[in-house]
Parts: sequence; C-alpha cells; structure tokens
Amino acid sequence: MKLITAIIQEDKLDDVREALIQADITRITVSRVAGHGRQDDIDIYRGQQIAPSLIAKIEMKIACNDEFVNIAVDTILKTARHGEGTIGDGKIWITPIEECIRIRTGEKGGSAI
Amino acid sequence: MKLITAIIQEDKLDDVREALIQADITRITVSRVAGHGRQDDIDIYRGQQIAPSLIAKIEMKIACNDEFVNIAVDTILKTARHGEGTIGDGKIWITPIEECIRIRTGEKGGSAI
Amino acid sequence: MKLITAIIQEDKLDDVREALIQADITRITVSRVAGHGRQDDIDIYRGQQIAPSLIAKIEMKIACNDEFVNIAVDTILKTARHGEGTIGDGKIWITPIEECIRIRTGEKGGSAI
Amino acid sequence: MDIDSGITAWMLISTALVLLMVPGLAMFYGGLVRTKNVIGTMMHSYAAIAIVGVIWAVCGYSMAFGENILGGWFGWNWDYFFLKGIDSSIMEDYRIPELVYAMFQGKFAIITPALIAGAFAERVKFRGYCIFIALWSLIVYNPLCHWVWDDGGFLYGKAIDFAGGTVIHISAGIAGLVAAFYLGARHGYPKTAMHPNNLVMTVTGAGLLWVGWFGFNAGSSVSSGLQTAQALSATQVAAASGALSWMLIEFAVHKKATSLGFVSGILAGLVAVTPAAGDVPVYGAMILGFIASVICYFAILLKNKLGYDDSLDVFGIHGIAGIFGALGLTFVLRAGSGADSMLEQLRYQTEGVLASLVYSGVLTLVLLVFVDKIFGLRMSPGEQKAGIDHTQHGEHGYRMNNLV
Amino acid sequence: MDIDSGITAWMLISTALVLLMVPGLAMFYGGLVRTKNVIGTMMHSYAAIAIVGVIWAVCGYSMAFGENILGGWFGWNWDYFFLKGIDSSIMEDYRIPELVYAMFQGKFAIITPALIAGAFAERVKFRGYCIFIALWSLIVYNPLCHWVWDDGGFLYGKAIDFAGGTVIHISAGIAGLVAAFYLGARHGYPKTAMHPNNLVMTVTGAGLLWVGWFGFNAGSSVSSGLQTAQALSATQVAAASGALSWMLIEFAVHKKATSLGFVSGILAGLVAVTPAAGDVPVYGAMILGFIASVICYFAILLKNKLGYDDSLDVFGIHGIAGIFGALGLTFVLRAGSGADSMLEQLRYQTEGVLASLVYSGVLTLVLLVFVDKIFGLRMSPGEQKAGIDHTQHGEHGYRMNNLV
Amino acid sequence: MDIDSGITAWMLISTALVLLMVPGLAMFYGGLVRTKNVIGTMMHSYAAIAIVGVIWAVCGYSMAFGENILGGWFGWNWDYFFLKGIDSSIMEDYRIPELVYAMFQGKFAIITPALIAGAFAERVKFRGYCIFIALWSLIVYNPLCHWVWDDGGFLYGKAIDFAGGTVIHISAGIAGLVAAFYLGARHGYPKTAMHPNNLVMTVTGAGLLWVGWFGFNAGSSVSSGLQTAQALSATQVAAASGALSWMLIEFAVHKKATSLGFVSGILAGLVAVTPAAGDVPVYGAMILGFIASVICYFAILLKNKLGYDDSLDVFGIHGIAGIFGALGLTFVLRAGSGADSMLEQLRYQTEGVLASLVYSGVLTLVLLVFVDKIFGLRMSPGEQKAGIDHTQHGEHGYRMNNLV
Ligand SMILES: Nc1ncnc2c1ncn2[C@@H]1O[C@H](COP(=O)(O)OP(=O)(O)O)[C@@H](O)[C@H]1O
Ligand SMILES: Nc1ncnc2c1ncn2[C@@H]1O[C@H](COP(=O)(O)OP(=O)(O)O)[C@@H](O)[C@H]1O
Ligand SMILES: Nc1ncnc2c1ncn2[C@@H]1O[C@H](COP(=O)(O)OP(=O)(O)O)[C@@H](O)[C@H]1O
Repeated sequence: MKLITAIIQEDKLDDVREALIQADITRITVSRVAGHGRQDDIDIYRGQQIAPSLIAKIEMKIACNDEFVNIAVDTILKTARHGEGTIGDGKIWITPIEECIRIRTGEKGGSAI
Repeated sequence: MKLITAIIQEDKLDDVREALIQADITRITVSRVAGHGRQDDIDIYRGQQIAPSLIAKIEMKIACNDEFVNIAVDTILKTARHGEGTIGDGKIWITPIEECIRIRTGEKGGSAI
Repeated sequence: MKLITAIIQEDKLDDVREALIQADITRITVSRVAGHGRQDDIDIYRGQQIAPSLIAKIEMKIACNDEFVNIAVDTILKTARHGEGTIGDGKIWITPIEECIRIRTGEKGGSAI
Repeated sequence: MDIDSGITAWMLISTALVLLMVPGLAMFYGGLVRTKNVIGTMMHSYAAIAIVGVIWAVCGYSMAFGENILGGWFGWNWDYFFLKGIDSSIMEDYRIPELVYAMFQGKFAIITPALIAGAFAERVKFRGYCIFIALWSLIVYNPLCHWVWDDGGFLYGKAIDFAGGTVIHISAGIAGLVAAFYLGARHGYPKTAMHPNNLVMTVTGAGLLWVGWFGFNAGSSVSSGLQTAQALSATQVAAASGALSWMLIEFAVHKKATSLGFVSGILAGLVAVTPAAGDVPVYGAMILGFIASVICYFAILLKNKLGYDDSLDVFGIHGIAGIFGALGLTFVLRAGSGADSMLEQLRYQTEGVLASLVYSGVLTLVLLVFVDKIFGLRMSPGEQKAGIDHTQHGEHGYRMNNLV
Repeated sequence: MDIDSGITAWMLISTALVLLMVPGLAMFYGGLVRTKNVIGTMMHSYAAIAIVGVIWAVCGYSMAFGENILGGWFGWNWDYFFLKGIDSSIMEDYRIPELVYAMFQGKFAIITPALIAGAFAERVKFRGYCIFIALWSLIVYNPLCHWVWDDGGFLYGKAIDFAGGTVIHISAGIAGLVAAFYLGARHGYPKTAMHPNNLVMTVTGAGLLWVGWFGFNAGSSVSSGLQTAQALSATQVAAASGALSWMLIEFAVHKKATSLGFVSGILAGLVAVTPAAGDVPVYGAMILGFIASVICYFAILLKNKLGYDDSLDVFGIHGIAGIFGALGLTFVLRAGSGADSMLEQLRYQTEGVLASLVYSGVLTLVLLVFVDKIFGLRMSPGEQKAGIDHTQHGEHGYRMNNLV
Repeated sequence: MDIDSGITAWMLISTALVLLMVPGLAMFYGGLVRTKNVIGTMMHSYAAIAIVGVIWAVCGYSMAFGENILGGWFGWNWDYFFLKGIDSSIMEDYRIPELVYAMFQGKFAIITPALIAGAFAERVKFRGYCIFIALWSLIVYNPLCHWVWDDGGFLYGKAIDFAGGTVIHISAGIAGLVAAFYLGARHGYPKTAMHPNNLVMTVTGAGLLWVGWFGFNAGSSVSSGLQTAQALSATQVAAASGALSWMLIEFAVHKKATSLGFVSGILAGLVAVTPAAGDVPVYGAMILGFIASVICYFAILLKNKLGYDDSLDVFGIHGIAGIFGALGLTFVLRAGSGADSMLEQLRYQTEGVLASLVYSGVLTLVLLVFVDKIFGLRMSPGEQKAGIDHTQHGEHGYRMNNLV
C-alpha cells in the first residue's frame, strides 16, 4: 500500500477530484496548505504590489493499493496541469504505508483502503 | 518508530484526544481536512438540499515508538466509532519514521518522540 | 529521497522559512495544525483563565534528496528554537519517499524535488 | 412656509438609513457567494454608491424630476444640473430643503442597480459591471422614476407605489432575470455545490437592511407624522410576518428552519410592503408579508426546477414579492386610499407592474448586449475558477486563518 | 394638540435604533459561542423579532397597554387588537401618532426574550425555543410591562424604571438564571475549554448595542427635549465609565485588559443606567456605570465558583447590573425626582425589583417545564456535539476557509 | 426661546451616528492588520470611547468651551465640571439642550485620538496607548478645539472649519506621522508582506463610517434646516466622487480596482469635505472629493518610497486630505461664505492648518517620549511576533476555524 501526496493549485481541486472519481479512486482526503516554490501571486495594497511569501495550495492524500498508484498519479498529472504546465502546478510524492485500518469495521490491510 | 495518521469525524476529536491521554499518549498533532468517501452531509439552501462534495474531517498524527502503535490504534478504533460504526467514521494508516528530533533539546530517536 | 516534517511554533514560521531559503532549500509546503504536548497557552475569559486543549502550531513539509536532509534539519533546529529551547518548540520527523513527480513537467525522481 | 425642523430631521436620518442599506446589502450578498468572490460581490454594492451617487448629483435628479422632455421619456431641468439651482430652495409642500429630497431620492437610485447584481453574482467583470450600472441608471432607472414619482410622469397618481415597488424592486428583479438568462449560469452550476461562505455576515446584513428599510419606507412619506408612523408600522409588521411565514414553511417541509430562509422571509416581507407601506393598515401589511414569503418560497423552488441561474434570487425575491406587493396591496388598502373601485385600482397597479417589467426588461437586455460586446461582461471559466477577488480586484477577502 | 414632527422624528428613529440592537445582540452573543453554534445563537435573537414582532402587533400592545382585566393581571382593549383602532390616533400628551409608540414599545418586547437566550446558549432546540419565547412574551413580559408602564398597572408611578430595568433586564436576567439551572450545563462544561469563535464580531456587536441603546433610553422619554438629552447623556457616560471600570479591574488583576471584559463593562454600565437614565445627572450615571462593572465582575467570578452554566452571563450582567441600577439610582437621583424621602423611594424600587424577580422567575420555570416536556427543549449530548447549526438549521455559519 | 424638538432630534441622532463611527473605525482598521493584532487594533478605537468619554464629561467640555484661561491656552468653567451646571440649560441660539451639544462634541473628542492609532498599529502596548490618548486628549485636542470652535478661541471665526478638518483630521494626521517616526517601523516592515486579515470587515467598516459621517458633518450645523441639508449633500457627493476618483486611478494604473482603494477614496473624500461641508455647493464638494483622492493616492506612493511606517496611512489620508480640504475649500466656497477676498480666506485657512500641524506635532512628540520612557509604549520584536491580541489582551480574535 502507498500513500500518494499531491500538492496542487487551488482552482484545480474540483477537476482533479472528479477525474479521480471517474478513475474509480473515490476515497481521498484534502487539506489547505501554503507553499513556497517558484511561483508568484501578486496582490495590490494602496498602489503597492505585494507578493505573499507563501501561496495557497491544496494537499491531496490518497491511500491506495499498489496497483492503483499509476492510475492515480497519471490522473493527477493530466488534470492538475494548467495548459502545458505552469510554474506552481505542484508536486506529487509517494510514501510506503505499512498498515491501514477502517475505523468503522476494524478491517485491516488492502481491503480497508 | 511509526507515524500513525487517523482521519476521524469532527465531533469525535475531544473523545479521542482524551482517550489517548488516558492511554498515556499525550503528544499529538491535529489538523482540519476534508474528505471524500461514502458519507453524505446535507445542508439546506432556500428549499434545496445540497450535499457538499467534501466533508469536514479531522486528521490526527501521532509519532510513536513501535511498542505504542497497538495501544494507540486500539484506542482510536474504540473511541472514534459512532455506535457500532457508521459510514464516514474514517481511517487509520501507519507509515515508517526513520528519525525523530525534538527541536527544544536536539535529542534524537525514540526518546525524542 | 526523504520527507522532513517539522512541527514548529507559529511565530517562528518567518524565521525558519527565510533560513531555509538562505540554505538553498526553497521548496516547502506549510500548513496550520494544532498540537497537544507539554505546553500551555492561557486566554482570559471574563476573569477566568482558560487553557485550550490544543495549541496552534505550524507544520512544515520538505521533500528533499538525501544529501540535503542534514542541512535542512540543522537549519530548522537552529532557527525554530526560542532562546535555549522552550517547551512547545516542536518536533521533526523524517520518512522515506519512494517517488517524486513534478506535475508541471512530469519529471520524476531526485530532479523533480 | 418655513422649513419644518422635525420633518427635515426625519428626512436627513432617512437618507442616512437608506445609505446603511448599502453595506447591509453588501454583507447580505457577500456572505452568500463563495469565498473567492466575496470582495467582488460586495464591491457590486459599493460601486453603485460611487458611480450612481455621482451621476445622480450631475444629472439623475434632473432626469427624474425635471419637466417632461422627449414626450415624457424622462425629465430635464437645467436648474437641477449638478443640483446647482436647488442649493437653497425649500419645498413648500413638504417643508424641507430640496437638497434633502434630492439626496433621499438619490439613495433609491443607488440601491436599485446594486440589487440587480445578485442575479449575476460570481461571473461578471468589474469594469463591465461599472459601465452597465451607469447606463442602466441613466436609461432605465431615471425614466422609470420620472414616470411614477414626478407629477409629470404618465403613471403618476394612478398606480400606488409608496416607496418603490415598481420603480425599484420590480425593475431590478426583471433586470436580474434577463441578465441571468443572457449571461448564462456560473461555471459548474448547478452540478457543483456552491455554499455561502459566510452566512453569519448574511444574517447580520439582513438586520441592517431591515433597519435601513425604515428610512426607505417611512422616509417615503416625506413627512414626520401620521403617515410616517403608518409606513413604519407596516414595514415592521410585514417584515416580521414574512420571516415567520418562511420559517413555518421550512419547519413544515424540512423540520428545520434555516437562517437563510428566515432572512429571505424578511426580505420578501419588506419588498412586498414597499409599494404599500403608507396606504395599508397593520393587519394588511401582516397579510402581505405572510403571503409574500409563501409565493417567493415556491417561486424559488420553481427556479431550481427550471435551472436558470439567478444566483442570489433577485427575481425570486425582489421581482416576485415586488409584483405580488404591487398587485396585492389593492385588496388591503386603508379605507379611503386609492381609486373608487378595487378593480380600477387593480388595473392601475397592473399597468404600473407591466410598464416596469417591459421597460426594464427590454432595455436591460439591450444594455447587456451592448456592454458585453463592447467592453466585456462575462468572465471566462478560467477567471471564474480563480475568483472575482483575485482576477478583478487583486485582493483576497479574508486572510484571517491563512498562512499566505 | 397636533403632532409634533420633531418628537415624532426622534421616536421613529429611536424605534429604528432599538431594532439595530437585534443584529447587535445577535453579533454579541453569536461571537461568544463555539463555531458550530454561531448561526443557532444568532437565530435566537432574530427569531424573537419575527415571533414577538407578530405577537405584539396582534395582542401584545393590547395586553400591555389596555385597561386592567383579570384584576389587573394584564390589560386588554379590543381597539388595540391588531392595532386596528389606533391606525390614526394621536397621543395628545406625547404629540405623536400612537402607532409610533406601539412600535417603539414593541421593540422592547422583542429584545427582552432575545436577551434570555444567552443563558442557555448552545443547548436548546430551535422549535422549543420559539415556542418558549412566544409564551414568555405573552405570559411574562406583557403583564410585567402592564404593571410598570401602563397607568393602570399596580407598580405604575412608584418604582422609577425609566427605560426598563425591572421590566426588561431583571426579568430577562432571572429568567436566564432559572433556565440555566433547569436545563443544566452544556455537555462538557466546565471541563472542556469553550472559546468564543469570533470575538471580533462580539466587539462589533457591542458597538451596535451602544448605538441602539441611545434609542432605547433616550427614546423612553417619549419626547425630544431636555429629558431626552439628559437620558442620552446619562447613557453615554454610564457606558463609558462601565467600560473603563472593567478595564481597570482587569489591569489590576491580570495585567491585561481583555476586549470581552471591556464590552462586558459597556453592557454593565448600560444596563445599570437603563432604569435611571432620565432621572439622574451625569455624575450619577458615571457612578452607576462604574460600580455596576465592579459588581458584575465579582458576580461572574462567583458564578464560576458555583459552577452553574449561565453561558453568556445573562444573569451575571443583565440581572445583577439591572438590580443594582434599579436600587442604586435612588442615591443619585436628580434633585426633585422620585419620592419625598430616599427611603420611601428605595422601598418602591425594592418592590419593583422583587415583583420582577419573583413573577418572572416562577413563571419562567413553569414555562420551561411545560415546553420541555411537551415539545422538547434540551438538546441531547450527541446533538450538542454536532452543533446547533447543523442539527437545528441544516447550515454552517462560515465556510470561508473550508474546502467543503 | 424654547427648545426646538426637530433640531434636538437631529442633534440626538447625529450624536448616535458619530458614535457609530467608533465600531466603524474599529472594523476599518481591524480588518487591515494581521490576524494576531485584530483585537488589539479594534480596542484602540474602543478604548478611546471609554477613556475620552469619561474625560470629556469630567473636564473636557470645560477645557474646550469654558472661558479663556492661561492666556487662552484652553478654557475653563466650573459649571461644566462633570457637566453639573448644564444639566438643564438650553442653548438659546441653537434651541437645543446644552447636554446634547456637549455629547455631540464629545464624540468628536473620542474619534480623534482613535484615528491616530492607525499610524502605529501593530506595535504599541495597550497600557501605554491608554495613557497616551488620555494625555493627548487633554493637552492637544481640548485646547485645539477651544481655539477653533469656542468663541473665545484665537482662531474662531476666521478659518472655516465646519466639522473639524483642522481640529480633528489634521491634528490626528500629524500626530500619526510623528508617532510613526518616533516609534519606528513594525518588526519586519517593509520586507515581510503584511496582508490585511479581513478586507471584508474593512469594507463594511467604511460603509458604517460613511453613514456616521452624515451625523459628523450635517450635525455640525447644529440645526435641522437648510445648512444641514447642504452639509449632508456635500458629504454624500464628496464621498462618492472620492471613491470614483480612486477607482479610476487604479483602473488606469493597475487595470484592477481594489476594494481597499475604493474605501480609501471614500475616506479621502469625506475627510476633504469635512471642513467645507456647510459652506460649499454640491459641485464644489464633488471637486474636493475627486482631487483629494488623487493627492492621497500619490502621497501614499511617496510614503512607500520614503519608507516610514504609517501603517494604516493616517497621515496619508487624514492628514493630507485634511490639509487639502482646509485649503482647497477656499476656491469652491458658496458665494457669500467666508472672507471678502479669496486670498484673505486662504491666509486664514493656512493659519489654521499651520496652528494645528505645529501644535499637535510638537505636543504629540513630547507626549510620546514621556509615555514611552515612563510607562513603555513600543512593543518588543518578540511581543510583536506573538501579536498584540495574545500579549496585551490575552485573547484571540477568531477561532472560527481553529481546532484550538
Ligand atoms: N520539495 C518540496 N517539498 C515540499 N513542497 C514542495 C516541494 N516542491 C514543491 N512543493 C510544493 O509544490 C508547490 C509548487 O511548486 P513550484 O516550485 O512553485 O512549482 P513547480 O514545481 O511547478 O516548479 C509549492 O508551492 C510547494 O507547496
Ligand atoms: N483511501 C483513502 N485515502 C485517503 N483518505 C481516505 C481513504 N479512505 C478514507 N479516507 C478518509 O476517511 C473518510 C471516511 O471515509 P468513508 O469512506 O466516508 O467512510 P468509511 O471508511 O467508514 O466507509 C473520508 O472522508 C476520507 O477523508
Ligand atoms: N509524538 C508526537 N506526535 C505528534 N506530534 C507531536 C509529537 N511530539 C510533539 N508533537 C507536536 O509538537 C508540539 C510541541 O510539543 P511539546 O511536547 O509541547 O514540546 P517539546 O517537544 O518541546 O516538549 C506539540 O504541540 C505537537 O503538535
């Protein structure tokens, strides 16, 4: 089992979520984060342009069985990109999961995903 | 050392937190997330029922030494459930930690947990 | 590749972020969390002192190649401490990353970090 | 006759109260949209106060209350240009300085286009919006106001429109409906759930609207006496019974009474009583408020079926309750008010309603097409996703909990 | 005598100002509860405006200001039923249309049950609450109002209660206390820390309450002259000195002055000066405000010791400061006001206070038991955990930062 | 002459409207700072209402409107001490109870120090701040007010200052500037981006300020007649044109119009018209408002270049627009107002402006040094990082979305 963590742009949340559901990956957990990378995002304050030091992003976590990893990653890659890819589109990383448990039933392992 | 990540319902936060403290697991980190799974959560808007695409959840992270993993998981399983288990009660996953450091002292390893 | 997760005090965010950038670690993801540990944080409510059960913290995540781990950890240790170290200064833990992908380009592995 | 300091005091404060409706409306609408559009939505209300506020002083008052020109399409009086000629005139019949009257009326001109904005919330460009309301105020509002409230207007003295049912709520309501159709739905509507970002603010805003409405309706008596008191009482009671009615419906249907329903009921009651305020007894106002909520409730259910995107229900509340109030008041008029026969009065009322619906509806469409083609009005889906606040104003509404 | 346009103007605007206290109170209370209950708590204030607003127009005014019936328990006058008979009556002595007076008094009837809600915040069902305040208004408020303010009332002209210390604050305060005891504490109280969700809103709401209180107190002179000015000055000064006093106490005790303490001091000062406003000189009001905060501060500390859950300190502020103001005013009355001897006046004041405490206390308990048993009032622990907003209203107050 | 109930009504409500500016200002400023300082910033406004509110009643009115003492430095009259002697006096010329006048003027005394706070937002200790404004009110405001508005004052009747350009906005503006220099910049300024935490609240607050300003300016006529109407119209139009002007500038420069720019334009217009309100015709007010925004816009750009930290632009808006309004009104005066020649009037105006700048500037510096050395004013960098709310008040503004 793997944990896929994707940092994406705010406005892509709906698209990615729907694409994942289409690909039969229906269980996800999402949260608000802020990132520092190469992107800029300008606000105006009384005539001055100010760039925040951190930019709002969405973090998406998907716990999935090994055979689903590629599908999930591909789906995200396809839908989270702006056009041909824009700075700030984000990142995905994959970490190993040793055990997974469904709280409702107590089931463990792959079937609990 | 392991990292236990639990996604639970909002209204169970207090119960779970207190149960963990009872079980001598006093150090936890908590955050707001939103999840998509099988659960529904209806609001009413001018006569219409609307279901949000994501439902508010709590994510709890516990870094702990291997011998505490079972106690922690059991405690969560017991207290995070609604009745006999209701859809949306959430999930736990466990990932390996390679190193842990207490910022205050610089201690490393199991004693820094 | 490793994922460094640091839980730090709110008021240290700017300092740590800037120190990391100085150390050439420019890509980070940050989020609001709340923690329970040994620290207290008192508010006053109509003559009563109340301590919240959870205290606001910042979680910082850095995905980095193995050779950068020490620099990142040292930088955080140095800048996130209050004075000689105060209760509540937080914790760092390190977990393995199996794969990393840049969404914009689709690059994988160490160069995608 | 001299100035009456008491009447003047009440008209001054009524003007201030109607001004309070602008932040009230901004809060009401602003709370109902999604977070990324909150500033833009509030700015729709605020922009009106600047743009129409200036236009009104320059030429609006003249167009509304000057002598008939162009066959009575609107009015004109060079004395009213920049309000220069009325700097110190006293209105003999009302016993107040004319400037107060001009300012009081100006607030109505401001609030009307601001109302429309709710129908196309979350999807128009700010520049286009500004141009649209400027033109709408000139071409739609000012003539309508002239017809109904200036003694040269062709509807004057026939249709009862105490505080602006036809001129304000119906004209804004139909304009909103036309705009909702012309501009199409928001990106993602109705598939995506679009939750109000801050109902707390919406509820608070409704409270301010209620307070402001006292100035709106009771001020429309242009006096400080019996009819003022009657108008205020009617307003108070209609709002309360409108809210109660909506609450009871929701209890019946959902077993839960929502706060949004409650404040929608307040609005429905207030809108319905607006044309009637000075001319109906308390129990009449209570009936109007009560029924208005029932009708609006079902009108909005119908809208959900029909599927067009009147985002904040401008037509569903202002249009529908406005029409209902304008017609319905006929049946609960105070003895002695209105025409000799109820039927005759109903005909007058219908004329007024139709005039407003047709005139505002058609001209709004023309203006929409014009502004959209020449200056651009509809935001692209990409801009809509990024939000009005960022794309149109370079700002974010809240950062209270953000790290950014 | 004719209508006086100036007095009418002031009474109209006072009515509007007291209405402003409803959103003010909703913000004040709403900010103090936890996020999951913010809408429900605001709705407690708003529901009163709809329910009592309608009841008052139907029969409340009649019960309060009609002729004695049932041995003076309350009043009745068929002319006041639906306010039908006063549609165009003028009050000779006050020189205003009677409708204004009825509406002004109606706002008091509205605000009083809304105050009580703070004592049982975060734990009652909305339906039960609605029924409770309807009955409370009919059975507790209207008779009390009749006794004190109608010239047929048995307390009329004895106890000084300028703007409603006994009728409003004491009766609401004791009702809150009784309810807090009857309903028991919130689930988790006092173990769980319950932080205000939005102090910013609470502070803002307190500002609106202060503004509204000018209408409340100065409007109670039912004139626009010297006593009005005196009442307004007393109100202003008592609020300021109440706030200052609480701030100084907190500086002394905690070395920090909280905003919640500050606004609590405002309220304490305002409540204390309410019965006294038109009858005490400025320095008297200053003293009342100053001492009121001291007493309330320690009353709330005591409550924390005793451990009952008057969630937002309705008794601790409205009850305590109300009682203190009603009794304390005796000692700072303007020369010539009140009875011949201070002692006699103090006896009258004590009678008024006791009448309110006993009548409201007992009847509130009866109503609570009745409503709770028949319709259900207390929310279950499970519902409390899920929050009022979701369980009672199907809504969420804020989604400004949510992903959901 | 008797009391005029109409004038009294308008002055009462003007007093209430100016009070509304306190929560308005608290919201305006509170929304612009960072989350950790929101309560502290709002308390800066609120503290003024308690501290200065009490001081004014005790001795402020006496210092401002008593007979010249100390060679006219300020005034004194034992009758005004605790307002004891005016408890029932009537002002013959204005036909209102003197208490209303005292309260109305008191609101001005309250709002002025509250304005200054914006210049040193996010970096002063609350205790020091409280002492500072108390002293500032006594030593700076009261004398200035005496000079300009009391008939014994040496500037009385020369410089036109209808509603407080010199006394209020210029004196607060320069005090802010001096404080910004003396206290130095906020920790991290200008390197760290400091985003407004709640623009939504700022925009709402600006709306309340506009409403309140009607009382501020039109109330300054101390009547309810022609000049009142003129002042209200000038206020309305200047605010609208100021907002429009700023919006157009931003459209031109950034292709985006911000809400903060819009409300800054409202303020600039309102400030500029304040000294002029009763003495300029509508088109004059329009011109003043329009130009004020242009000047303020560039003044703030200049500030950004110069690099000092007038955090919320108190000098940039109140100071600059105040000076511009005071001088500029000379050129758009209503025929018949002011001195015989424009040049003479301009000299008077310049004198007034300079008197305010110099007196307030110098004394403010003295007070700052005094308070900072003796009681401590500037927060340490560590305290600034932790935030005013936590360190000074032991509170947090919002917890609506927090887990803590
Ligand atoms: N190594 C990393 N560790 C943690 N977060 C990262 C890392 N790299 C990227 N991110 C997250 O992804 C977001 C987008 O990265 P950015 O560098 O702006 O774009 P890109 O990767 O397309 O060049 C960042 O704001 C940050 O939140
Ligand atoms: N595979 C997963 N990956 C990420 N989050 C998950 C996963 N499975 C469940 N979750 C989280 O747990 C929550 C509850 O899951 P849900 O399917 O509604 O209930 P249950 O697991 O009891 O059937 C979801 O809203 C989601 O936040
Ligand atoms: N084992 C752990 N698992 C999860 N979070 C932890 C753990 N230990 C510490 N934390 C986080 O770090 C924060 C600081 O810890 P605390 O015990 O207060 O200070 P210290 O580690 O300096 O003694 C906590 O509030 C919590 O958020």
